[in-house]
Amino acid sequence: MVEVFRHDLVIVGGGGAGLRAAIAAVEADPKASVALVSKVYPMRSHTVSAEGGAAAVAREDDSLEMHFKDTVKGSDFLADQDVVDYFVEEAPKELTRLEHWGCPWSRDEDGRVSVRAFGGMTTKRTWYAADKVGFHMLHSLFQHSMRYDRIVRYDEQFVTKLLVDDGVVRGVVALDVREGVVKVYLGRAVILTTGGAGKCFPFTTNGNIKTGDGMALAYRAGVGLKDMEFVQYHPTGLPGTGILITEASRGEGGYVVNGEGERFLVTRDYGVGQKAELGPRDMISRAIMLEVQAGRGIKGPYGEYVHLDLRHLGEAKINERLPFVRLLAKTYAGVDPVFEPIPIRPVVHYMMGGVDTDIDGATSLPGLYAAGETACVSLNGANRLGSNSLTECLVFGARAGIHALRHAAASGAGNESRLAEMGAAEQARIDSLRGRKRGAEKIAQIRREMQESMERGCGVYREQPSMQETVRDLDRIKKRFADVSLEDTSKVFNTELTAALELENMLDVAEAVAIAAAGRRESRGAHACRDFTTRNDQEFLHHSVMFLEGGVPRLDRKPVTITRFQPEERKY
Amino acid sequence: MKTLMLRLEPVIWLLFGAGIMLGTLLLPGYLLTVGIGGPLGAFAADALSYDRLHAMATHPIGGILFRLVLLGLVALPLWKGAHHLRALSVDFDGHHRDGVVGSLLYAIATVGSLLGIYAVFFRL
Amino acid sequence: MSVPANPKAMAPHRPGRTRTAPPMRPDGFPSAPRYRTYLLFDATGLTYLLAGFAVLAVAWSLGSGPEAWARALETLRSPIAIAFHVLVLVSAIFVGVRFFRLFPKAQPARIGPAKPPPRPVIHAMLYVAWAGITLALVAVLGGFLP
Amino acid sequence: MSDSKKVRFVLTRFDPDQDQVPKTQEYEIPVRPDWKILDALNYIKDEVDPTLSHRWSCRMAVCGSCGMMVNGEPRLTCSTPLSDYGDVVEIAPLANFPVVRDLVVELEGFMDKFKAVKPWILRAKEKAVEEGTHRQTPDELHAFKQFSMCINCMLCYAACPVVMNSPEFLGPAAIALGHRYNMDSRDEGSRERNEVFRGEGTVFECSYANECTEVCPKGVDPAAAVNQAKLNAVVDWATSFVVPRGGGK
Ligand SMILES: Cc1cc2nc3c(=O)[nH]c(=O)nc-3n(C[C@H](O)[C@H](O)[C@H](O)COP(=O)(O)OP(=O)(O)OC[C@H]3O[C@@H](n4cnc5c(N)ncnc54)[C@H](O)[C@@H]3O)c2cc1C
Ligand code: SF4
Ligand code: F3S
Ligand code: FES
Repeated sequence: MVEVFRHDLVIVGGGGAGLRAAIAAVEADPKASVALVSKVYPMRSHTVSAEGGAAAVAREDDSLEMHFKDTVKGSDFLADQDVVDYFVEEAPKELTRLEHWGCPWSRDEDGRVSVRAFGGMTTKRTWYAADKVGFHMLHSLFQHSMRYDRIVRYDEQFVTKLLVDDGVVRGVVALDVREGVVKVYLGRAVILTTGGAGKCFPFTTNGNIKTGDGMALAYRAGVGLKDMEFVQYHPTGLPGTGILITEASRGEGGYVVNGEGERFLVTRDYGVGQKAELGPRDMISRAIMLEVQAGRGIKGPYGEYVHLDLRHLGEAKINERLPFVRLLAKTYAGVDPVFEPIPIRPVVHYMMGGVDTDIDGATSLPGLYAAGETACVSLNGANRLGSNSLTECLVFGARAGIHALRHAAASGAGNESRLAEMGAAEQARIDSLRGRKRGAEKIAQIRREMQESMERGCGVYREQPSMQETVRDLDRIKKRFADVSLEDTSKVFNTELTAALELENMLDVAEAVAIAAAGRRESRGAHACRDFTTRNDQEFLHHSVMFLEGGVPRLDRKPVTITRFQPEERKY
Repeated sequence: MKTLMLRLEPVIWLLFGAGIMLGTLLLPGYLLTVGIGGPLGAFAADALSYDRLHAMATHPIGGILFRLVLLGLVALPLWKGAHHLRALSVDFDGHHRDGVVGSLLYAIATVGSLLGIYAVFFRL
Repeated sequence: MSVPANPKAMAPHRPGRTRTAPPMRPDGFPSAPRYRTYLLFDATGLTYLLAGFAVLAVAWSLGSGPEAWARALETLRSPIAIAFHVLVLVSAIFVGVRFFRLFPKAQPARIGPAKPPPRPVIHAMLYVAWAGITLALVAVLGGFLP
Repeated sequence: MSDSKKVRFVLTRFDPDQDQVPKTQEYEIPVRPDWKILDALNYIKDEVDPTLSHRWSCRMAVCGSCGMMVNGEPRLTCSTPLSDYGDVVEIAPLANFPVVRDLVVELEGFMDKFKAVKPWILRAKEKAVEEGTHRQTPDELHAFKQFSMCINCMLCYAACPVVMNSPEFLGPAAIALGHRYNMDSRDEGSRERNEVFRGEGTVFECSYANECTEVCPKGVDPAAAVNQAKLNAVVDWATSFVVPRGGGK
């Protein structure tokens, strides 16, 4: 018998978006009960690693209109403008709420919350708590969520399946990692907030848990994945580990210099204009790649890199504003930024794409919602501006929470015995996967090959032949995955089993990325093609949406909502 | 017993804190004179004579201070000692005997302190 | 090899979900170097407790008249008494050095509206007070003051 | 990597499905000079023995998953350089915690303590969003900032000699967290929390071993928090006789 838990709302994921959704739901309805199902304890979610800040208009010299324009322009006009409007308006309220809940924002002398500059933003509007913003936001949210007993946490539960009955989502099935058995979480609505999928790539700022599970769950249930080709490369990752050096280090005045000590973003034309180091991420990442190609990089054991120079900021400022950056550089690159420049190179950072949702977080499948990095509500378009996504988790997490709860109130409970049966079937599937003996394939090997192929085909610069090659690779790798053998037969905390489930998810997500990328024959935002070097609004000013139909991926499209900011050349 | 100790914890901790702080501030001066220097003859012969000490103890103003310091030297180390020995017992023996050991130690410190008050304020 | 800790250490209030191995103490407790000063610190409880009673006896004798005091002075001169007092002195200095180092950070950064002085200042003040009180006692009891 | 250095890892293994008690298992693997301890564990997991279980995620010392005993000392494995150690490295699950499997420990006990200190802003009246943010000066922020840096890695619990003997003791990180809110100028809940602090898991059980602070990888200084909390709890207790509960406020 499978154990069944019943709640009004089931939230998958305990990161920024999941926690915010849960809090919004219980605050909106004093009787609502919410299950927060997460594969790690919430404070381990990768929101914890965000460093730089969260954007919201805060000062007199700023306006909602400016934030709107920056975001739309940053997105290379692929953002839905009604969504952006709602976002910029809610952003200050959400960050204020977080302040009331205890988030230790950095302060000006007069006691106001400080703001800093960020890439692609015309003025200072990024709220920060030194350079551990995600950490403080996540912990504030998590601790605040604890005051509500109606938010019931189920930690270390790996969701493996959405329960769909009669075309409506009724809950999820999760593997209790601790016990090795499957549990059924029934809710009259489900929100996916499982974060990004950076682990599809070999070199990423993302943690081990970011394997695109939510995207794969929705994809397999027939929901579209939108704008998957847009993978953000962050310009400043540490070579080797991919650990992020936050954009705030440029916001505070850091320089990017090549092997000849030249500030190439100023001296050469890479399209960032006056903004120089404060240009958007896609442009700076490309500039670095071109510098390295032109032979002006610096050779290291993990490939060529350039330098991020903070020395002129001085020790006091670095210690006050960027203490974590200093620690990371010392621990993981062996350099002290007070005295030496930090080696950096572009690194996979963020998925602009994700589960296709409308402005309420609703997907095409009744009862299924999504928010946070795993969703694509079309705020970020083809390129996300730094510090918009933490705020996005709050704004759209809250909205999804409230709307999902409304949906739950209006929909009945499903047929429980049928749902429990599906749970039992999932138990059988997982039991047969655990410790199963097949061919000679190993998880780590398959994962590595997938990651390397993704880097070759879907890197900073892309071109048709290599993208097609990656699509073919992935097809082959997926077939080999069916032949993988597992060794661990234990039921308790079997991380080989979860790694296999994660790999299965990543393969689906990676394939969606590669196919969507190959289908977009233009250059827009983070999707830069060598063979189609310009933006092509005639043919491609639309979202791409991937569907899985009978196991076969299909690429479709969807119009972009443009209200008042007509596409123009994106030049800074 | 354990609940009582728990409820009295703030008082015990204050006495312990005073012991570790004031006791440690006072002890070396006392030890260097009465405990070591005097017996070894480092000072004038009458420094620790009965008459001199008794005169100090009964001085109308200084006497109060003298007695208070003396009482501090009795009671404060007792509380510091009792509390730390209780901790030491938990370190090695765990918690199962803590109720007995703790109450016994605090009882010793209480009796010692009361005797100290009697000795300093009523017999001197 | 380490020794078991209290079997309930860090256990959940609810019954555990799978069988767990009982918690172990950190390697080498109590003899590991890391715990040595801490255990010594606790162990000074014994010297302090005895010292308290020793002072009680002295105070008692002083209240019992000149003959009793003379006998007390005699006892204080015995090698055992002197050795004991040296031991207490050593432990008091040990306690002082360790505790005065730890004390400043136990002052909340803000008690009510007032801000305490910076930690190094508190630290220095403690040593000044220690030396001052010791000197005063030596001056008075050593007969250097009338 | 054939000519590179080899290191022998002695790992604690425990599978409740099969083992009565934990045992050790040895792996000799080639290592790179810039590796952290965690890289070696992941190498073993990926290339040598996929049955090894350990928790990790961020690999940048901020998620708090990867605390283990390395040669008997509690360490964050993702930030501890392998080069600090010799040819043999012993890795065991965190001391003072029940062991779920291999290097994975039971966290539920900590989560109970974590919740017990009411780690959220308590106010007589919640501020409305329209009223904007609180004013908080950098000084007021400084009063608690350090104690808000805890990543819940549990190293302090593995080092504290009181935790190993006193199951009820709230312990360094949980007390530091409660104290963090008590010291926050936006919070008005210190009385409630001080009652918790004087309650069963009493802060007074701490005997100021300071080991929690010695091992804390994030400079939280939980020993300072715990001992400040004691003073506050006592002051609060004393003033409760002068200003009766529920009266003044
Ligand atoms: C290094 C780094 C720095 C960043 N810096 C910034 C910044 O400065 N500003 C900014 O705005 N953004 C930044 N970002 C981006 C931002 O942090 C993320 O987009 C955001 O935190 C995502 O939050 P989330 O709630 O969607 O997902 P996450 O925080 O990743 O949470 C995902 C949750 O889902 C759970 N989960 C996943 N799969 C499953 C499953 N199968 N079953 C059950 N649960 C599951 C996980 O346990 C976890 O709790 C940064 C990102 C990184 C990686
Ligand atoms: S106080 Fe330090 S050691 Fe303890 S859990 Fe927090 S970060 Fe880890
Ligand atoms: S180690 Fe333990 S005893 Fe106190 S000072 Fe830290 S909590
Ligand atoms: S892996 Fe996150 S702290 Fe080590």
